[in-house]
Amino acid sequence: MKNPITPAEAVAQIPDGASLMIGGFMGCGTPYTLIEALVTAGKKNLTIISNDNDRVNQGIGRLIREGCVSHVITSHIGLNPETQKGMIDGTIKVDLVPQGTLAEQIRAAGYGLGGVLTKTGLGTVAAKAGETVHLNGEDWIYMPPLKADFALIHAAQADYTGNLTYQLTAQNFNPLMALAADQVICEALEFMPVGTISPDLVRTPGVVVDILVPAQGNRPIKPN
Amino acid sequence: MKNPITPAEAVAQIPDGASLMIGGFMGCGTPYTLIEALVTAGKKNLTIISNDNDRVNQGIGRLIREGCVSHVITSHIGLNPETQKGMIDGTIKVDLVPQGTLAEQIRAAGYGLGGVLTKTGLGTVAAKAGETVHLNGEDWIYMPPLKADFALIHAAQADYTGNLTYQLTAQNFNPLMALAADQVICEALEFMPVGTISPDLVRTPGVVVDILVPAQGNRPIKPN
Amino acid sequence: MEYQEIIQRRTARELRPHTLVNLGIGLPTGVAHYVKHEDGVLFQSENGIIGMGGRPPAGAENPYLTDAGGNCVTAVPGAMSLDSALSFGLIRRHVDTCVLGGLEVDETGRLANWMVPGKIVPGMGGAMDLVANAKRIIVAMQHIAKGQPKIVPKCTLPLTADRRIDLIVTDLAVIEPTEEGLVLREYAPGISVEDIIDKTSARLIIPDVVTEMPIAAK
Amino acid sequence: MEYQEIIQRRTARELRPHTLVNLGIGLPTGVAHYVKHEDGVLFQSENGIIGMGGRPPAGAENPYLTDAGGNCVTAVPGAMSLDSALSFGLIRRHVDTCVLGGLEVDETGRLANWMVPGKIVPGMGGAMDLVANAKRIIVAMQHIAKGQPKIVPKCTLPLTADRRIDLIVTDLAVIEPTEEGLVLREYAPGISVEDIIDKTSARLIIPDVVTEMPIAAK
Repeated sequence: MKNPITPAEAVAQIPDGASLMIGGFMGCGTPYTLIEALVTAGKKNLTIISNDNDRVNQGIGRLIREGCVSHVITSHIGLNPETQKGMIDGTIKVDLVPQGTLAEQIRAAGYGLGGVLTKTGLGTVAAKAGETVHLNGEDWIYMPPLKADFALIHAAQADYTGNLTYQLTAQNFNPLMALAADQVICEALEFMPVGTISPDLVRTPGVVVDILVPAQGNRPIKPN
Repeated sequence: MKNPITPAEAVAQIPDGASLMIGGFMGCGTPYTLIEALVTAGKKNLTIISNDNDRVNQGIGRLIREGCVSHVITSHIGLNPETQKGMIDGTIKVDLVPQGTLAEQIRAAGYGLGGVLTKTGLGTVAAKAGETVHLNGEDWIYMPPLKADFALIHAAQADYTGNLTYQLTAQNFNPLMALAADQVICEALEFMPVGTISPDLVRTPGVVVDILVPAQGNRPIKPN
Repeated sequence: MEYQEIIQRRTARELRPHTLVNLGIGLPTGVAHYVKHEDGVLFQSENGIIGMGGRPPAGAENPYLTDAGGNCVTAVPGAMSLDSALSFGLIRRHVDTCVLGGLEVDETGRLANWMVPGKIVPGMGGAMDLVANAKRIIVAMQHIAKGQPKIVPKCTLPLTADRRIDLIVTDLAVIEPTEEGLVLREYAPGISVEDIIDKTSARLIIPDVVTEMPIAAK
Repeated sequence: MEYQEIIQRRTARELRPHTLVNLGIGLPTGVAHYVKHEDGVLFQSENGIIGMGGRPPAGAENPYLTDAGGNCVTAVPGAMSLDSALSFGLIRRHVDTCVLGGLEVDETGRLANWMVPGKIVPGMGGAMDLVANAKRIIVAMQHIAKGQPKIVPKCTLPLTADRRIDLIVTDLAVIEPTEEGLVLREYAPGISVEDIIDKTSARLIIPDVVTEMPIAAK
């Protein structure tokens, strides 16, 4: 059994300078509650691995605005000019990765595989981030597995062993990240007794989830 | 809309000599109905890609018994001495692949990726089936993507667009194979009106399923 | 007719019944308005849904059902949710047609649409996966931006993929990139072939037959 | 006590609470009988379930819920179903302990358990993935088979993985493969250290303290 703890208690375990995977896609399935706790705790120098940087001062954008982040690995920062500015000014290191490749790099780490072989990015500047290899008679871009110290994810339901369900487009990177980090912290909208979620609905097994936190909702939290 | 057709009509599209992925794990989630239709149609010289060869004269074992198969790519034939005998006698070509690698090879084909990089099999005879590559500072066995002409799968429920659900351990290789073959033939235990299966329960999207067939059940079919 | 509507109406005719289609954010998203439900085109949104529908009525928005821009959408009957790995598995192997905007398309049919070095660095998002892998790529864009032709001899911006895209649909023309070069196929109503040549800095191949764009409702 | 029960009881004590454990088909499967529910050990079966329970009562078998041998099982509260890709993702990275049978274990701790060339070719199934990747590998087997020692100087059969396994539990002894070699840790009740040395063709390191196997219920 994992008794849910407060967001503040959960993020207290995260040191400055840690690498964090954060689930969600443009704010959908984003762990808003945990992000706000990171801001409140004044974390610094974080590396954030995520699909995008959300909008200015919203979701992951909160971490950018509050100066918590020194390095971002992501596929899209188009709706967050603050990250773009940080990239151009050199205050934030930004690694841009094609979205499908990013998903597979995270999966490879979580699944114990050696990395990704993809056609995506061949003949473009994205190829420089990886290594071009010739296998099975074809060229592929090889990208290594991507892991993190912590994964911060958002689930629709959790049982008290940490089994998780997601809803609709709030799945996205959450189940992949849950397997790819040393410590997994999950905020859930609803807590269910063990045995009441159908085994066919669980998408993340409780054995990989370390800490459960009640989510304050599934919408952006307004900064104080 | 895909109107279900008879098993005989479905397998009529499969020529002798075709490569077939067949879902199921030791008879669980096995398309028994389609297999019996292959036997009845007297198919020859098939290549079968599957987790195992089931038991003698049962499930995939029916195809072995009836002489439909010339080549097997699988992880386990321990409970089917007829396949083992065929392997030793040279009447059936048998490629044995570690189960997790087989799953990822099929997934790689279905997901448009260049293959699998795994530690499994390093330093064993299984390494000879692949290529040992050095990437990201480590040795990995590389195995190429594995596709097939047809996938024969079994689902618990289908809607009439071909969206599929599986139950419990009957999932196994079925959703992976559904993405990795040129033509996908699915037998389903139950047919549902479109829109009545929750989007979160569907595991295989209907767009990849070509043919639907009503399953005669989910237990071994006794030969006549 | 507004330029967006011309492009969207014409692009809609390219979508094949009962196939999976991915529409990029912005102008391409609007293509869905001109696709009839009975054609059975299924829209995939790379953030994790097959069977994306239009905007929900006010008050019926659910934060767990969004498009790739984070805006609330609906699901059609027969929809399916996906994680990002499966979503891009489908993109690399199973998406039939992808419609995206463009910054530049050149005479070899190469597309640049994801960054302007030193100026705009949005990131490629899913665009590189889509353009490198989807079966058919349609670039839906204005013919001219800020007075400058977007169909150019050679892309000056970083490429999205080293792949010849399949069709360019603009407010002035439909152009097909081929091995021989860019072939003009259609002109918009009221636009002459000379107008198009004039507003295209790339060399265009003009075949004997160039037809008027069919942009009425099907 | 039957030899199986000795091995199963002793092995059960090695499973850590609240971890994921994979039990091989055959003798290792029976280890589950000696694990208390309140320890929270979760059994994974590679065919696609976490939280596998025991056999169902007669009449309550469901063909959609089986173990890796195709036999009907039950699910404990909090179980989860998996496809084969996720199942082996967990095996490669998240399974804590795997218990398998063995044909041979040698002085370097290498295991051979999947084929006898020209005689038995069952295939490796999931064994190579498990032994190469799981955090902790316990080989649970009879000490002697058909009069021949199974703990040998060097494996003559094809290896399952090029990895030193973590513990050997037999009906006679508990032996820990280390960098220095095979260290005898425990003897079964009524068995002498000399008996064990006699029935082991590999060289054994005998430390000052060798204890009796604790095989009573915990």
